[in-house]
Amino acid sequence: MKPEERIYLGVALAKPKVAFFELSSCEGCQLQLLNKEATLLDFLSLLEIVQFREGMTEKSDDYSIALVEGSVTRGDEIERLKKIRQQATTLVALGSCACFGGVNQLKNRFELDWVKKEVYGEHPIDTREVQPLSAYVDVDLEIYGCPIKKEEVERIIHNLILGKSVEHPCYPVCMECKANQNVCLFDLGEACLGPITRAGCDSWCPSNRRGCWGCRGPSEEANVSQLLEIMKRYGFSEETILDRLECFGGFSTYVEEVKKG
Amino acid sequence: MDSLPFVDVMASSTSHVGKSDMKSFEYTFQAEITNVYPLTATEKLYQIQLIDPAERQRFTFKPGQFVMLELPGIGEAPFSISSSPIRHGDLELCIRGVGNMTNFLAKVPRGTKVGISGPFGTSFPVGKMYAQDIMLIAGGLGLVPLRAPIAAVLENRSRYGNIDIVYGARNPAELLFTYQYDMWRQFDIDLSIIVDQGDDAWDGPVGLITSILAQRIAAARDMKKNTYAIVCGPPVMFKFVCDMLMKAELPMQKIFVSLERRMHCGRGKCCRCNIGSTYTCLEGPVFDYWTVMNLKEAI
Amino acid sequence: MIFRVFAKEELENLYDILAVNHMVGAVSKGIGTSGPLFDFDFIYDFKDLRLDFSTTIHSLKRFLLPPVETLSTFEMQKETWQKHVDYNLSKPIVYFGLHTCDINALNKLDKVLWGSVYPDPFYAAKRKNMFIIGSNCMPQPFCFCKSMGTDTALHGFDMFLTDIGDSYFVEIESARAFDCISKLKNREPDVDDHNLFMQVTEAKTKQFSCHVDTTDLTKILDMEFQSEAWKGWGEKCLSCGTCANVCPTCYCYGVTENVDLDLQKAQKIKQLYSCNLIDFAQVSGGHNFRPESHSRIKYRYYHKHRGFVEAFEESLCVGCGRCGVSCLADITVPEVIASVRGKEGHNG
Amino acid sequence: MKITCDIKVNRLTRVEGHGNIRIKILDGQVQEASWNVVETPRFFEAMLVGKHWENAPYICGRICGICSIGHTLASIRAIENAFGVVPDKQTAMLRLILKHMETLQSHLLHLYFLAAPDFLKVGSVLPLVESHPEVVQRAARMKLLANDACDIIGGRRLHPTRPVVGGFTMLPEKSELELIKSRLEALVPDLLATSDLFQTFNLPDFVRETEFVSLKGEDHYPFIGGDLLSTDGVLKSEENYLEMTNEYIVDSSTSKLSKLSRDSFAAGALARLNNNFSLLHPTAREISESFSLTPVNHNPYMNNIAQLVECVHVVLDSVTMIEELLGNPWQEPRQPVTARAGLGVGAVEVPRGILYHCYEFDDAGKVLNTDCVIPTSQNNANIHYDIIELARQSAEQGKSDSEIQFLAEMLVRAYDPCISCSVH
Ligand SMILES: Cc1cc2nc3c(=O)[nH]c(=O)nc-3n(C[C@H](O)[C@H](O)[C@H](O)COP(=O)(O)OP(=O)(O)OC[C@H]3O[C@@H](n4cnc5c(N)ncnc54)[C@H](O)[C@@H]3O)c2cc1C
Ligand code: SF4
Ligand code: SF4
Ligand code: SF4
Repeated sequence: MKPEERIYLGVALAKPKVAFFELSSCEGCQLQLLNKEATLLDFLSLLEIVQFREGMTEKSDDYSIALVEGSVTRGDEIERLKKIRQQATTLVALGSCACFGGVNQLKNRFELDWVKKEVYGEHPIDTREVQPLSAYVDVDLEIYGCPIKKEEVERIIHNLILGKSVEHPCYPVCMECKANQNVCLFDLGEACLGPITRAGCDSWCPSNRRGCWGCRGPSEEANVSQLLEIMKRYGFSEETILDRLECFGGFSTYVEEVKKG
Repeated sequence: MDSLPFVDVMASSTSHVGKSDMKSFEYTFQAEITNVYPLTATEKLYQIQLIDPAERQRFTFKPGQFVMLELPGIGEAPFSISSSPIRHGDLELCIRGVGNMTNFLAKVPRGTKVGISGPFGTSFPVGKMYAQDIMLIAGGLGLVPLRAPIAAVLENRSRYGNIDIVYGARNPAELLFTYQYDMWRQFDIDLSIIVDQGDDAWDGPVGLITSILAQRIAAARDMKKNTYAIVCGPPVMFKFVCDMLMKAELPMQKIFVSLERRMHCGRGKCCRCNIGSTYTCLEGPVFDYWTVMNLKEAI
Repeated sequence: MIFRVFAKEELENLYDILAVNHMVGAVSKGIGTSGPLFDFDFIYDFKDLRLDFSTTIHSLKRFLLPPVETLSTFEMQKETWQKHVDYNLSKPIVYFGLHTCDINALNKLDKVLWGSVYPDPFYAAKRKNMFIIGSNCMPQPFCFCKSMGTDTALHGFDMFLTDIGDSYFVEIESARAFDCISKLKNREPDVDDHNLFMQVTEAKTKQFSCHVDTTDLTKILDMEFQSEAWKGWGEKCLSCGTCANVCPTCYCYGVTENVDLDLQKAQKIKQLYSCNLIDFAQVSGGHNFRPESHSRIKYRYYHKHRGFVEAFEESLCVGCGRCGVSCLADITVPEVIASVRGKEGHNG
Repeated sequence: MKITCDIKVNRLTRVEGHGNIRIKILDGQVQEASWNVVETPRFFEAMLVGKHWENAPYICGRICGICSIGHTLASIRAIENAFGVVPDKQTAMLRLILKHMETLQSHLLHLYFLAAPDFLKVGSVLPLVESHPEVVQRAARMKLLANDACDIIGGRRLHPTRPVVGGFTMLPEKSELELIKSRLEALVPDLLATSDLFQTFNLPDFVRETEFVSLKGEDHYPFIGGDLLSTDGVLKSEENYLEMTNEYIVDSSTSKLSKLSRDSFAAGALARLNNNFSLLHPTAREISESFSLTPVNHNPYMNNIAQLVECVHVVLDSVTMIEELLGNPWQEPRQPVTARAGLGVGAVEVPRGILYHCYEFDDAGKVLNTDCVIPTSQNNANIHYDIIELARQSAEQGKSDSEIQFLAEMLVRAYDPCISCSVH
């Protein structure tokens, strides 16, 4: 691709070199980026992709933005991550696995030895407690979601290139859910974490009549204790509440509290 | 019945400057950044000129009013006009880079086209202040909105009594418009400056603005009868300064403050600047102190 | 005001006369855990039209103040740019069956969005192109429109239908509505009709079970600015914005600007906001004028029940009860106001 | 000429997940040839233990980002089988269309973005944007439709929101389905153009006899549930999937491996086609024949063509099903579900082959045990033996090391392996 200069309001925009990496994950978040058929080409023209194992053979270690998907579950991943941190000016945690541990962290509910045995029997296997990227390196930007919302990534990366500040909505999913004119799932007898989960997904799940499971983690100053009371009032068991709260790892601190009672 | 007649609300409106006119709502004057002067590490002075000469001439404002400055696709935000009203659509804005739009603005080159809408809001009633003493009290960036009334007063210096500027900043490096201080003094203005923390080169007073204000009040003529005060600065400063002025028996209606709130429209619609349902953008930003006392949460 | 009466069978004719236009009315959204659910939506068939609906989940707001609306677009050129403004003028829409609270809500919105300086053309454009047919309703357990003086609508509609048994009693407010009615089999109301009409109104008045004491409310809100009651509500509030979203009169918003990926176009977009959201009054640099939940919830009541009254001599709340119904934390206007007055509230 | 070469490919690109190829030839003798999976395991089977059944499709759908719909449907089917829930016709059809659309988008992704660069001798699809814009646009157009259809039926193309045990949380608007149908019909020329494009590619001429395992179709080319069949004649019922997969563990790989009648077997598009050729839509069959692809074909590179053939099949089959759905009024989207103790297996053909989910529940409907067998883990052993054979044949033919590496990489890619999902 030609490195023609792009200028916006007189400010020359860099065409940053971007690399994608994945640790332990389903690679769905990267796929979401390829799933942007309508705007894929425009989006690609903003960047110079130097490493994207899932999509291309060439690779270079000269990059400034690193988008890292997945959580850390093995020693060699910590090393890789640290190397990436050294090279990248901006390290972006892509998706809930990278931000909070994602569904992967559900295994942390058990003793590691039991987990290994359950799946691999006596066969030795290397794994450790699941952690988000931020447990090992500084993360400059988090992009939430399981999966990430492609429109949002597009906007965030674009803003990064434009030099605009990147801000996440501070409010919870309910705001978007109402804007979408949905019937509240509580009125339909379903539990929902919308009132405490950070918006930005355009109420993806409630708009499809499925309660929010909190994949984007807590909204700012989420009133979790009040939601727990509400859930109980609506007759949802502690198990139902916990299932949702602990699913993606974003609410881990609250889960501890609920479990303590 | 046939389909209902379609009403085009805009059909009858022609010009865009009238206040009650629909078209003024989203109208922006196209303007050009003609010059940029860095003042401190974070603030720059932008000279901005409306491009269309007719519009430039027609653009009038009163000291204390603000405009919305728009960088298309980046953001729009309110800024006090910091230049003399007689210069019409040749504006100076002093802007601190703090967020999305202001930081981008700091990067754009001279000649960039920006959007200006306004002027909006109330103003300092400098016309009412003839023959009176004026005490302008500013903290930090608060000097910016005061620069317009200062300029207006200087245009007619002889009509006013004593003029005091009391200005406090965190440190000497953050002082704004240092190049103008001599000029102001030449116009027989008492300029007192105080910083929270001095540096090697600083030989002026160090401390809180209230300490220097106390001296100026002590030096003033009969405050009750002869003085107007204009106050602008960070929220914490207001309370102390206004309390002192009240103690000096300055009537509340003669104390003017300029308040800051979040704003997205400047036109009394977005509600973000509301205090109660008082719109800071319409009924402010300049309020007299009596009104402010009646606004819960204002200060 | 002109009054007429027409038989119920004529309703379909009225529908047909108007059906060349877009038509909006209350449609069923299924059955929820607490009963049938309704919401305003486009109607394409007379069979879907309901006049016997209870308060809709959302108000009519989205047709006038869409949750997201483009205010202007920019065409970026080499050295400069052009701004284009489209007021999103839509075709006229017939609104069928609005209750008095919703009609009054529009009248109130008119005052700020249309009647004051800088009338909002985006709102006005849609507002002017409405044809409104009101219909009478029976109060739900959460309705307190009577307390807010919005249980009747004096203006703000083209015609208003009251169900008086076999017929509709029609109040006609506009010439175009009069034209419509003239095309139906109709008659002048007689004394019996008047009596029936008054009976319906009386029955409605009797059914209210939810009240708000608005006596001296503006003063009391000022006096009780520091009331502990606010703290309690603040603890409950989820800061989720649901109340403002369903409210027919909440209109505040935020603005964001976007640049297209190809840098050729940019947009300025308005998004309805809510004063309960954490960053509502936050300014850059991080200072937040209302950091605590209770200060924000208090502000919502100050705007509706005090500030607006000062400005326009009437409250911004029409007592539809929607905010209380949809608030998961059960924060309702009657209870909040009662608590600030130091009383127990009762709601539904 | 006796060749000597030492090929190490760490973290093979343009495949989903992490795997290494190693080939070492000394004086024409293969010293070492292997395919190893180094993906980090995530332990889904352990995660689920003790969880309420409702969690299973939600969590297990996240085993894989490419075939999350397939995983969700397999999980749902396993639970429904355990609880004795039989999906009604409407649900079954909608699920199959959803499945078809995932197959379509996954196959297209593989054919155009991952495999085509090999044939056109470039490193990724990016250079093709400039050199073959119409090809890239066509790919994007087709994928867009497949993804849009997944959104409309499944709520979301990735980690779908609407499919649940008992049916769907909500149904698409008929008008939306109508639109999908007409867009699918309009897609046929693009499919034919894809076929023409692949006709111009030279598929490596490599054959290694192996066994092919897939679902057995009754009257429909099979995708969801049914008996299990192999080209060596093994036939098992869905519940007895373990007798079909025979998983075992080796040191060199974090993925488990499988075997049946021989050392290894293959699953995937080619396996499905080899087992169910006669059930393909006639147009799809014609295209298959035009590539001389008829059962039983033992060239693994032909999997690419089998995918292409399946694209044609799923598009035409979806059109027929949508027509039928449109002709009937919508039924309730979801039937009630009552949990009970028991074991359930769900076998679903995902793009890369047959996928099994198996759960055991207690009477409260809590998960006691989980087992998921993923197609790529079934294929891994077969890939490994293919690599050995490829090394042997190449050494014999005296190929250069860059050529061998290229063929080996292309071979692995032909399986369209989904490694992260094979290690789960
Ligand atoms: C009447 C008035 C006059 C002002 N005059 C000046 C001035 O002369 N010089 C100067 O440097 N600053 C002034 N400000 C503050 C200035 O508006 C903010 O610094 C600016 O909005 C920050 O915008 P941003 O996009 O960089 O910040 P972000 O933090 O990215 O803010 C996003 C948006 O929030 C709103 N917002 C955030 N902070 C403020 C704020 N403090 N006031 C109002 N809206 C805000 C704006 O709409 C802004 O576009 C004034 C504010 C008001 C209300
Ligand atoms: S469905 Fe969920 S997100 Fe939507 S309003 Fe209800 S609680 Fe909030
Ligand atoms: S609704 Fe909740 S679970 Fe669904 S995408 Fe949004 S944040 Fe994630
Ligand atoms: S505040 Fe509540 S009761 Fe009042 S108008 Fe709004 S939604 Fe209705």
